[in-house]
Amino acid sequence: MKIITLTLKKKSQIALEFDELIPDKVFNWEKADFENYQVPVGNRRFPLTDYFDIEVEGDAASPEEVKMILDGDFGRVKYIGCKMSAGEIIVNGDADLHCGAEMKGGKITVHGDAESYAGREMKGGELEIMGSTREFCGCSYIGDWRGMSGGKITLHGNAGKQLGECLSGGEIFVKGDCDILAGIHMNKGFIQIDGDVTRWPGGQMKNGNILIKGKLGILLEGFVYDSIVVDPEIDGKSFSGKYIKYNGDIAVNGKGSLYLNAEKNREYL
Amino acid sequence: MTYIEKPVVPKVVKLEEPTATERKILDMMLNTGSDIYQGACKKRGSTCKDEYRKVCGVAYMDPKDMAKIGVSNWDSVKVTTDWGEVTVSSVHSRDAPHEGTIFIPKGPWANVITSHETYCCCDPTYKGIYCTVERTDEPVLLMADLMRAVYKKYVEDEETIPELKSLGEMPVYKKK
Amino acid sequence: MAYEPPVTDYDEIVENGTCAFCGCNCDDLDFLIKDGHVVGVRHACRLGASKVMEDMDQRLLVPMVRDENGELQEVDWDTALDKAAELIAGSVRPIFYGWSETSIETMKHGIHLGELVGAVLDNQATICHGPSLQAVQNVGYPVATLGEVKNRADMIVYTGSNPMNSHPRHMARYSTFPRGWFRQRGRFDRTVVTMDPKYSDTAKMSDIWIGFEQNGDYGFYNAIRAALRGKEIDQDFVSGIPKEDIMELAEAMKNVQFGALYFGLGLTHTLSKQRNIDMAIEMLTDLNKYTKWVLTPMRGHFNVNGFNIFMALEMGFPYGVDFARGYPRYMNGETNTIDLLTRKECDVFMVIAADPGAHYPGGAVKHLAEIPVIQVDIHWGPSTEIADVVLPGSFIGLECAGTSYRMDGVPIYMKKAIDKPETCRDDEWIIQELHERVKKIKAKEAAVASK
Amino acid sequence: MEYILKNGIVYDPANKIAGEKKDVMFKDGKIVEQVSSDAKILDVTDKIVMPAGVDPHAHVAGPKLVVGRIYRPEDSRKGVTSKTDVCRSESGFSIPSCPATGYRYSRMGYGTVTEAAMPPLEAKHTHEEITAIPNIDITPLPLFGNNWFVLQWAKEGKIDEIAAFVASWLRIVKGYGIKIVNPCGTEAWGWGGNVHGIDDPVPFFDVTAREVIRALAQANEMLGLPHSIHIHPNDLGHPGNYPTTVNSLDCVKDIAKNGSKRNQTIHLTHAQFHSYAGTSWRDVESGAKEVADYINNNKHVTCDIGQVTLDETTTMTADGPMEFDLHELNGLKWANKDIELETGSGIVPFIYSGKAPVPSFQWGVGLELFLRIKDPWQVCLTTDHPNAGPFIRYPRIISWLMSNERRQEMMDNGEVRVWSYKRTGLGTLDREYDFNEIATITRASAAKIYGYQDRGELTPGYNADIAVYDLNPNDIDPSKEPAAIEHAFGNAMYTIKDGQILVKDGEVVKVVPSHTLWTDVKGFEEQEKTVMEEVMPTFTRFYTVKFENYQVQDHFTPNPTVTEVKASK
Repeated sequence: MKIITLTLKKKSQIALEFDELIPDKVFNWEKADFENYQVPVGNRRFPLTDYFDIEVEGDAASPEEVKMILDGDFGRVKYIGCKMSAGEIIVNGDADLHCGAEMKGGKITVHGDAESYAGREMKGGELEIMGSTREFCGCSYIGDWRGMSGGKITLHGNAGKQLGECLSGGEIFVKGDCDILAGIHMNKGFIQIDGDVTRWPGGQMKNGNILIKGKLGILLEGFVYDSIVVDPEIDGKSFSGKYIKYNGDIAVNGKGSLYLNAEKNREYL
Repeated sequence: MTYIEKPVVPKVVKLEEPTATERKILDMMLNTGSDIYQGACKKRGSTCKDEYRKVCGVAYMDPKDMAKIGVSNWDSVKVTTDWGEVTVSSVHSRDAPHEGTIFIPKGPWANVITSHETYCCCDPTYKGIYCTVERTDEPVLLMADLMRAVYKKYVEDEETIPELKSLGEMPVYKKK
Repeated sequence: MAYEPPVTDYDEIVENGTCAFCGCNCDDLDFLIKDGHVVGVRHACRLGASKVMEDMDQRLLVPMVRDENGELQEVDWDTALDKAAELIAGSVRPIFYGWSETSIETMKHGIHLGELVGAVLDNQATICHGPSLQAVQNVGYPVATLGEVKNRADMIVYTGSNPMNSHPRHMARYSTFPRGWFRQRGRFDRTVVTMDPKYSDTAKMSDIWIGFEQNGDYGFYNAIRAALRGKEIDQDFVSGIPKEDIMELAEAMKNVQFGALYFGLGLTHTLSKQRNIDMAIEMLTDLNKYTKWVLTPMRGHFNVNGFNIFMALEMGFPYGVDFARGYPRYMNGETNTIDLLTRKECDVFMVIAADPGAHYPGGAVKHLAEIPVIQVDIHWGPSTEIADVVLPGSFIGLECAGTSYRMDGVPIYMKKAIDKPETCRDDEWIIQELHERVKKIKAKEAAVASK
Repeated sequence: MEYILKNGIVYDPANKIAGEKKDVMFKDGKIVEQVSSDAKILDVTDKIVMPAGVDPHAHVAGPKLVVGRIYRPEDSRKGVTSKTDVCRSESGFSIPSCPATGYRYSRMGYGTVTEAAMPPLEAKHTHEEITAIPNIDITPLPLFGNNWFVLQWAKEGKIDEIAAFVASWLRIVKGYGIKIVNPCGTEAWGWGGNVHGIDDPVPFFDVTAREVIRALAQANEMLGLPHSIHIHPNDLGHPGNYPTTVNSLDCVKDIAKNGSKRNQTIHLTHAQFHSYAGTSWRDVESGAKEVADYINNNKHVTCDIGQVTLDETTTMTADGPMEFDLHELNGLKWANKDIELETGSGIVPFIYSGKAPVPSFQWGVGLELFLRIKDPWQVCLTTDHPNAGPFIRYPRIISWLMSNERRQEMMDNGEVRVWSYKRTGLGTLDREYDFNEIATITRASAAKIYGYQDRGELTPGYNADIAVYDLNPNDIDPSKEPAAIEHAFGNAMYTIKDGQILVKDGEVVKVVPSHTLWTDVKGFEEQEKTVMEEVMPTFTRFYTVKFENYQVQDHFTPNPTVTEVKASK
């Protein structure tokens, strides 16, 4: 096991880009390699040591054996764990844009908040965010109709707008509240939201499942009432309680399902 | 040569409004956007002049809303949002009735109070912002004075801004 | 507004000039010229005419640099260009913003400069129709040139757009009023619908006004689509519109021969931003199962579409292209001007033919007040108040020729009619000159580094 | 500057040189017979030397392309590279950016490509893109098949007017020849419709595709343009469309050729999409045999194939209704672009997956056509880039054509589905192309079809446009080594353009501006003047630009190569 610890000593106002510092690429790096490494910042590269104290302990023969610990406010460090396929990254603070984007395996834990695009185009692995995230969590690249296709995102705080846009697989679990258009254009996969939702979940969804335990603001006209279900089972998971099930979005001939907690959304009954 | 001194605005003389009660502050929805007077003045390049203040530094309001806070055409109102506050002139909207919303043409005055939130869509939220509107006695600033007072880029001591001499209606720079 | 008699005292008329105002790019302007100055203009709308008959009091005529007291001081061209080049060469996260009111020829030099230093190149789409382009990227782009609409359309829909204020000749020259090949009676052969929360000047002259509630766009279009699929609407009112009206409108739109939908910033600036347009485009695609419908975004500047086209043909992405890593990168929310400014990442800002001081939200302008700003423009404006280097350009389509793209993508070569003021320079020359100077600085740096 | 390409094995079909070891010399950008002793020697011993490639049909520049790039950032992202000392950044896979287009053609040893659909109203845009594409000369073909003036005159049989109009318009928009796309069908799409077959009249104009094709062919031969009419017939991609294709070709059979170099009077483009039998996608069968038989028996026809490459690509064509049908089929984002009084177009992303029956079938039909058309001078290699696949796949197609073994392997191991041989005749064909035939279908035949008098051959006086591939034809068995063939044709050892070395060992080493090829008709001035008098009132009323601003000003073609044609009537 190799433990790489980066401790922030100076925060850059211009974001650092960490796409080259993933377990897949650094598993065989020694401390000196990190000290010689220049990190992209804007249109330049500056020594990593300008920003971090670096500790490397142990050895790794493959990315699986790497644990990267990022201590401090990483709110200006983009692309943490981007495209990683194995190993573990723990961020003890906030993370900037594209945290866990395109990741294929391994695990990322963010103990603070994550900026937008967390888990964009994720294909596998696990992304756990203890705080909140902003827009486009678990989304696709702009223009692509194939979004996140595997893995799991767990969000302990709140989600911003357009959560799971174009979701094509995998699972997103939000423990807090969620803003507009969760699961927009989704074609597969599962979104569970424990908190309240402002409006329009599942806009233009073609398929997949959305379950909302909290209160919903505005429902789209594209959703057609199906039935009241008690203790539904979705994607192999069972949920207790009474839910209103809708199908939609019929605007796109969608066959998705939207489950709405009946107790909290009596006006829809 | 200028075409207009200020936009032509309707004047609703008689206000039939049995339900209106006088209010100090109105909770409103703010929209901003282009307007033909604003566009013409901006692209002619007359932004330093009083004319620009008259076409951009205005809030088009429903006459009923104006009656509620007791303002008439060209009186000052203070508009406040989560993003800032600005003093503009209130005028009767030619698109009324639209009780509960105000329209400020895009320009430096509107900018102070619009939201820069893009929600990752690159575009700020210029429309549909909650605001409050109240009567004020403060004057509406000319463009150059407004830019100085709000952004303070070349001001040494911010405290002195209210006492500084107006930059006026013509460009100020040192000729060779 | 006093009556002004027609201008009769002029030396010559330059015909078929192109208007350098909105995305209509009307190319039928006649400039009346006397002693090398425009004394009158024919055919232009109020906006176009006001740009041509510019206010010389505020014309930028000389290069200027801020002195240590924060006052702009006239300098010679060399000093100003060197100062700007030095700032650009030394920057870590530069943004070159604007371009929509200059020529494609100028952009060509701009992209070379951007590639050289690793800048973000962005244009006004980022604060106007950026969401429209994102929607286009998500669901498609069924457009037609304006002449298709003029010749064929029997229904015109304006949504979130007020052409009577921002594109005054759009209805007159292209969509509503002109007599077309298949619409010989002009206005009488067409139904005009305006969808706007506001009873705008355009709504006032439409046959139908749909005043859906603020931020209700997405829900409204979703309901129309549901109705098109044959669903009986459940709610009595959707976004403030009675369900009967929605059903009726959906039916009417299905039964036209050729429909055209024009959308504006009313859709891009509200709550669900690009998704409003996303939904509107899909609604239009649905309608094509029954009859012909096309749409076009109402682009604001005469070359805002041109920049998107130019960047896409050069680099594959329409705007907000970031060269920082040596290759083009396009990521909404990351490589766009407003986000970079509000995140306070940008360290040098160059604005070409645009006015962020007048059009950015205060939160973004606040960062401009903290960093060096280079301005290339023709008029003194709010941006000049926060600019550190000012480079006076020339008026494309009047003082200088150049290529532009109309809102529907039709390219127009805007010709020159008069000479520019002697002390000004063409935008093309200014950017090329900056490129040369930055190249020299970079070469020197590289030479030092290699030693 | 003088050069000798020494000891290469030369394939120059136009000069009937098929694999001879000989030197090729050039000086000041032209092929010469002799050079002085100062000539620089490039040792290419036992390497394949051919004229630079000529692509007769691709979509590389213009408004459709840019709509594609604007609305498919996910495609642009795929091909992103960093800038180098020589090259700028590239982007795109199926719709590369302009600089990338030039570099990528150059790396394959190509020197000329046709931009196959230029809408006259937006010709300036096409020319701007051509200027932005380096290293490869470009021949734009303006669209005439749905032009309202042409439709009216075709109805009235006014061939003189059409000829004069074409002559004027080629000069006004700087185009090379006549392109026809879904004649009448694209106009019908103006109302959301289409025409079916060549005798289905279009609404309002009440004229048929047959009348339009014949009229334009007659006008083309009246003017004696270097290229023949270039047609994308009706019913593209519809099962059962091959009779329409054959009828379209046959309807101009009686029209006499008037062109000095070419043999044909009609060029059928992307024949693969037009060679389907059956009545629906359920019972679809290949019609390649029927189309190939017709071509084999009729010398007035040439074609290019539009071979499916089994990639995710972006389809784009002036055939607007076809693209909407395609969108209905695959549900992916639909772009459309109608051009007033002239044409339309549509764009839809498409995934040609070997795992799906239809793309497998189309793949088979394309190869079947290649193998059934006997005379390589009647066929050219294309993918109708980007419609059936991106042009960077040409080397792969070459490897398929040269190796029956590889084709059989693909069908056997499931790289393509059973429809590739069950619904086509591909399984029964074991023909393999040799290097000389490859040289013909990738350069010589296209150059002849276009009537080029300066390229496509290694004839003294011609442009020194030469490609060298790192293959020893005496040493390699293409049938057994498809991967080596693909690699070599994709990474030219040398690409020489106008005597300048642009590519060395697969890397672009030099970037030069491209030329625009267009045709200037002389001797028709009187007729042109008369026809313009007829055109102008309509133009002024129904176009939305002024005529002065419609024309392509000279500076949009900074490096023109003009073919002057003396109209013979």
